[in-house]
Amino acid sequence: MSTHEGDLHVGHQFEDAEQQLDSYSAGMWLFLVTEVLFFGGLFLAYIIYRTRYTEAFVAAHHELDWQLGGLNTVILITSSLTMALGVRAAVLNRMKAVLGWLGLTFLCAGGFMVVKYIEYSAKFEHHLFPGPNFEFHHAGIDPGQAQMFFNLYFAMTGLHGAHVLIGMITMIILVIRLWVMRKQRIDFIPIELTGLYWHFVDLVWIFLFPLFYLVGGN
Amino acid sequence: MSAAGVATKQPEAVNYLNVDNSIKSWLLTEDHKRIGILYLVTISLMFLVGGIFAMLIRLELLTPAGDVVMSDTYNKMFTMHGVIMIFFFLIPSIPAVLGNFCLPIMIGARDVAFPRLNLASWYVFTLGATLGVTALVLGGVDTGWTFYTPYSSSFSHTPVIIAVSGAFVAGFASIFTGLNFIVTIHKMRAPGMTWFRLPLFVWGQYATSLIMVLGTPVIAITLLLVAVERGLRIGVFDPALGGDPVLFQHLFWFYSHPAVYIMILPGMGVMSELIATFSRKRIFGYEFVAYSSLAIAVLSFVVWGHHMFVSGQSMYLGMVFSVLTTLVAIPSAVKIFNWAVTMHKGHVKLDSPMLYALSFIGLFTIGGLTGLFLAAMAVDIHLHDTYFVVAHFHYVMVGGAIVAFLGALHYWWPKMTGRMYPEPWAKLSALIVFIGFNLTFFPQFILGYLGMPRRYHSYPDEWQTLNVLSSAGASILASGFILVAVYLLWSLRYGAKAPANPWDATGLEWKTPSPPPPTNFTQRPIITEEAYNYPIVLAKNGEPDEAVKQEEAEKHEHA
Amino acid sequence: MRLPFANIPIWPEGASKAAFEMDLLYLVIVGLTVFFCIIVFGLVIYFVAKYYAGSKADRSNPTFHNMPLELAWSLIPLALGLFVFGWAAKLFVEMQAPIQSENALNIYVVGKQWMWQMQHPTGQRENNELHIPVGRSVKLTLISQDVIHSFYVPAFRTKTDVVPGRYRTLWFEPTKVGKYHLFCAEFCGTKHAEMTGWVYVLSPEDYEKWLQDNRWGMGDEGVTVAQAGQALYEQLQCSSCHAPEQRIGPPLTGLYGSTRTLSDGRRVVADYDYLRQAILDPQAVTVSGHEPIMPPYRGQLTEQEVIQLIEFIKTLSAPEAPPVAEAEQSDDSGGNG
Amino acid sequence: MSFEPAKPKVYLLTFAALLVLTVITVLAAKLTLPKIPMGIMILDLNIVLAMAIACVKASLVVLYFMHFKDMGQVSKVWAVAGVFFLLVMFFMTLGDYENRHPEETVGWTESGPLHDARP
Repeated sequence: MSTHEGDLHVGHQFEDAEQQLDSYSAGMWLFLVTEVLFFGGLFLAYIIYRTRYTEAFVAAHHELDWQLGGLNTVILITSSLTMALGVRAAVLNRMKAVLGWLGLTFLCAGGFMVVKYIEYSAKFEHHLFPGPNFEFHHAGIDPGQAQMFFNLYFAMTGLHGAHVLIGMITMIILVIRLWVMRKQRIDFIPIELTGLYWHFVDLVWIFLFPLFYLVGGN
Repeated sequence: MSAAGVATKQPEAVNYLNVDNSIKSWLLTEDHKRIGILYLVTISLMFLVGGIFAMLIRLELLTPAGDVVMSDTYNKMFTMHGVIMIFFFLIPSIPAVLGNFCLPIMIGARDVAFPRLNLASWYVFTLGATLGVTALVLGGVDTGWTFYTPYSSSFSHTPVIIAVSGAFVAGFASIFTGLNFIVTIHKMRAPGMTWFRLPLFVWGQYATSLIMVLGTPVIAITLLLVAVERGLRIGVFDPALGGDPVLFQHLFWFYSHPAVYIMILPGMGVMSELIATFSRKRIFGYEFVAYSSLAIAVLSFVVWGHHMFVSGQSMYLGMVFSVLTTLVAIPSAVKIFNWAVTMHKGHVKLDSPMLYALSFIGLFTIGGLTGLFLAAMAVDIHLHDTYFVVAHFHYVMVGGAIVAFLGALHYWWPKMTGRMYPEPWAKLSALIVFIGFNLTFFPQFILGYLGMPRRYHSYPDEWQTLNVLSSAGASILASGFILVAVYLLWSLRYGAKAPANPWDATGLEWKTPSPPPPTNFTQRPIITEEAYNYPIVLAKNGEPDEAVKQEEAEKHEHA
Repeated sequence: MRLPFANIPIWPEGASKAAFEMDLLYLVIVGLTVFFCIIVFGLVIYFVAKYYAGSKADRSNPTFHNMPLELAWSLIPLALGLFVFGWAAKLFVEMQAPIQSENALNIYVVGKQWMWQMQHPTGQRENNELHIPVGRSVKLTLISQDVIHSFYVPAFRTKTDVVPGRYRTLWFEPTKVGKYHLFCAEFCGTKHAEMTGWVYVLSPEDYEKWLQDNRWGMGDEGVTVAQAGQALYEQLQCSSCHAPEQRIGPPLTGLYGSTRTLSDGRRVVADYDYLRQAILDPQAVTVSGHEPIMPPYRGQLTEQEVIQLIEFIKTLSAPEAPPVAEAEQSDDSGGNG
Repeated sequence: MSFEPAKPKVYLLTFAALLVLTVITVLAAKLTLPKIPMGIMILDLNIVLAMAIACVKASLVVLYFMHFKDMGQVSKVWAVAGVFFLLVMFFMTLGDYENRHPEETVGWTESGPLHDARP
């Protein structure tokens, strides 16, 4: 894309657009690395309790609806596709396409949150939210251990949901920014960075889905 | 800070300080130098608060009975001392103040890669510090800075959530700084500035950033889990909720042991600068010193279990951690010996930064070697959670990190403010700090082996003499710090104007005026020589060589 | 030990076998520390003095690299460090690995904010004080009722964290009659500094006398820990499911120390932690082939009562001469998963 | 590092592969694979399989959606370092839980080095 670089705004600290793009890209990847370790602490807790409270985890996961989880997986994968196509359009400087793909991605993200809301409210209704109101009756299962499953479920999907929300806010800001600067060449760096972030959000869900909805076994 | 423009009549060149004096220009600045100054102001305030607590602790321990304050108050005092000093002073001290100020200049860049993120980091840090102070105003937290569960999550009656959020938020400031430095060092180096021409301070900062970026997220999620466990009773650590409290210790120390190196690695970087400058000689074994920083950073991630030898952790895992901890001895020994040997055939000058550097070598040697006692599993059974540990980490944190910070502050003060500080007072302060520090903490090694547990509000009578010595030392140490603050502030207004290169040092930061212009350099530097390229003498006659002759000639001229 | 010229203690009393070994190792590391400090300080002072700017020292041909030298000061500290590691790890294993001597005196310790409760096998109880005989191995089984504590006796050079939710063991062999400090070394709240006490090491005769003088702790009939457990076993009507003729719960005889297969396929050794969980959260460790119907006792028993029950179950393991008289038939069953 | 975006076909193929793998994950969960006890933990092969599939999916996302090939050297090294330290954290901590009960594995019987057997 070197042909277009001259048109892009280059920050005062950078020598040229290439250095700027390199720096932003490296910065975003580093940020994603910190995110990996951020979620990592929770995954470690999951591994430890999953291996210690195996039966309770198997029993508790039947309370989750794997079909809704699967639906959300498909939604997020789709949004990753639309985001990738959006980034592509941005690099090729196709304004309408960018807006369209970003809009679709935003809709998918919204759909994901709606499904999440349905799931969460069902858990609250069935007293499956951990805490004093928690109730879990299943022969042979210690409710305390089942509660640990829901502790981790809410902690991990909640944190992931927060990331989806942040992604949605970022997309709104992106679209506004695009609109304000619609006369200029598209500055694709912010879109590219948002894309990386969004794929990471998808990636986390790819692990969360089998860990919570498909615990498997009997 | 605007004092720089007051004292002289002749028009001054535009520099980063006088370019715009409005409050707004400071609060919205994206200049890495100004952000460094903002950090300096914030952490100095936090150091003052943490220091007051330290003095109160030593006051209480003057007598064996818990008679000055209530035991709850004492518990809050040592907790707030630890939380403030570690999260709000030591971790940002050298990286965020001097790293921010010097690093871009040292690599010949106009700024860091992400100036706005840099400013955001200061705001986030200030928010975290504010939360920490809020917890203090609300009565203080009494968990110890380690926030061990289930005490912190289920039993304490103090505003733990606020203190934990403070540390959580400040963690993001740390991540932002680390991320910024890594990208800056990779992508923003001036032409010709190869990796092995980088000043060793930059290598130290790079290694530090590695820990900041890879470690901090883990403590963030851990503290978040503690807050959630406390607030919502959704937990993974409290045994009453089916959790395992030792898991908290694993997650906590996975960050908090490397965090020790966040504090000491930049200090080691500073040492390399000071020793080279004041010996007028290239650092001995540059590559070894550079790689040893990275080695320390990487090893720091695989030794955390040495904090947990008696916690109920598996004995075999303990052995793995113990042997890995022993490996840290290599890069540390490499650094110490290389610094010492750098002075060989150099021109050693004992200016105040060098006095701090020599203090550092002495104190860090003791601090590091006493670490061997604690890494040795059997001895740690006895020493764990005693004053021996307290003495050991103060030798590393105060004797290492803070002494290095003071050395660095004196070294770069002329560059940062454009003013010289009064050298005799600075030498005196270095001496007072050294004496006061040893008197404070050396008796604590003895107390530790005698068996005095840490975090004790009262203690058996027979240990009073050693505690009195320690408290006496603490007041000497405090007067040393106060002296530094007084003459540095004095110098802002009355200090002599600093030349561009007061120490006759190499390094890009000394090739630009003091204070530097807003964009650091008038034109982009191109680097053609190695770091620390001081003149080498080849004559064998034992006479003073060229450099010394030249210096003496200059002195005569001045006279 | 005190400094000769001032009333300053510099060395703690040592009163266990481990103390001597540890002091030796400690002194060796002190020696290494002093050795390296002398080298480093000596080098620094020498170089500063000799190469002070303006001095007439020979500065020709300075070196900046010296691979053999670099390797020497990397590898020598490493070798010494590994030597210290090996020695310390060996001593650690010797001190921490649990003793399985029949002759050891088993004492149960419960830590809670802010006191230590000791329970002797013969039933004597004491708070913040521990009376033990000299020259006999003492094995402590420790658990916390609330937060993490740490049981620390400097004179024995030993300590262990006392964690809620699981048993820890600590053992030592006192070698010297005397009165020694007991501390809580892990911060545990308001009165952490007051969670201290004394360990009294008595001569065997004095210990016997102490045991006799303190029978008050055992109630009228002289109840041992296991007997107290048996009383509890009957009071809680455990036998209504666990008595052999009921054929509901798994048999308790020979349970302690045996390997159990759980319904989720795990094979675990029925040790203290297992039995504690089996009583408090029985459904978490249902034994294969049994219905998970036992009610959990979490929150209904104190840690001391749990210990008493476990001690009772433990006596059922002994094939001959069970110390508790009648509930002791070999076909006695019960227990929980 | 200016990057050349891939053809839409690449993205669509990746998308299709991800969907297929999602279906495979769901089906794999129906299998009952053995559970291997390890210390106080249980290694469930179902979860191992599920994680293996998830890793393949994650690699597809990183390789194609996040166009790994255009990623700078720095990012590559750091991404690997991040995963490495994550695994260090996992395995060293799990090593603790794996070996928590020393009673079962070692123990001094009648005469240990610090303990004399007495009648």
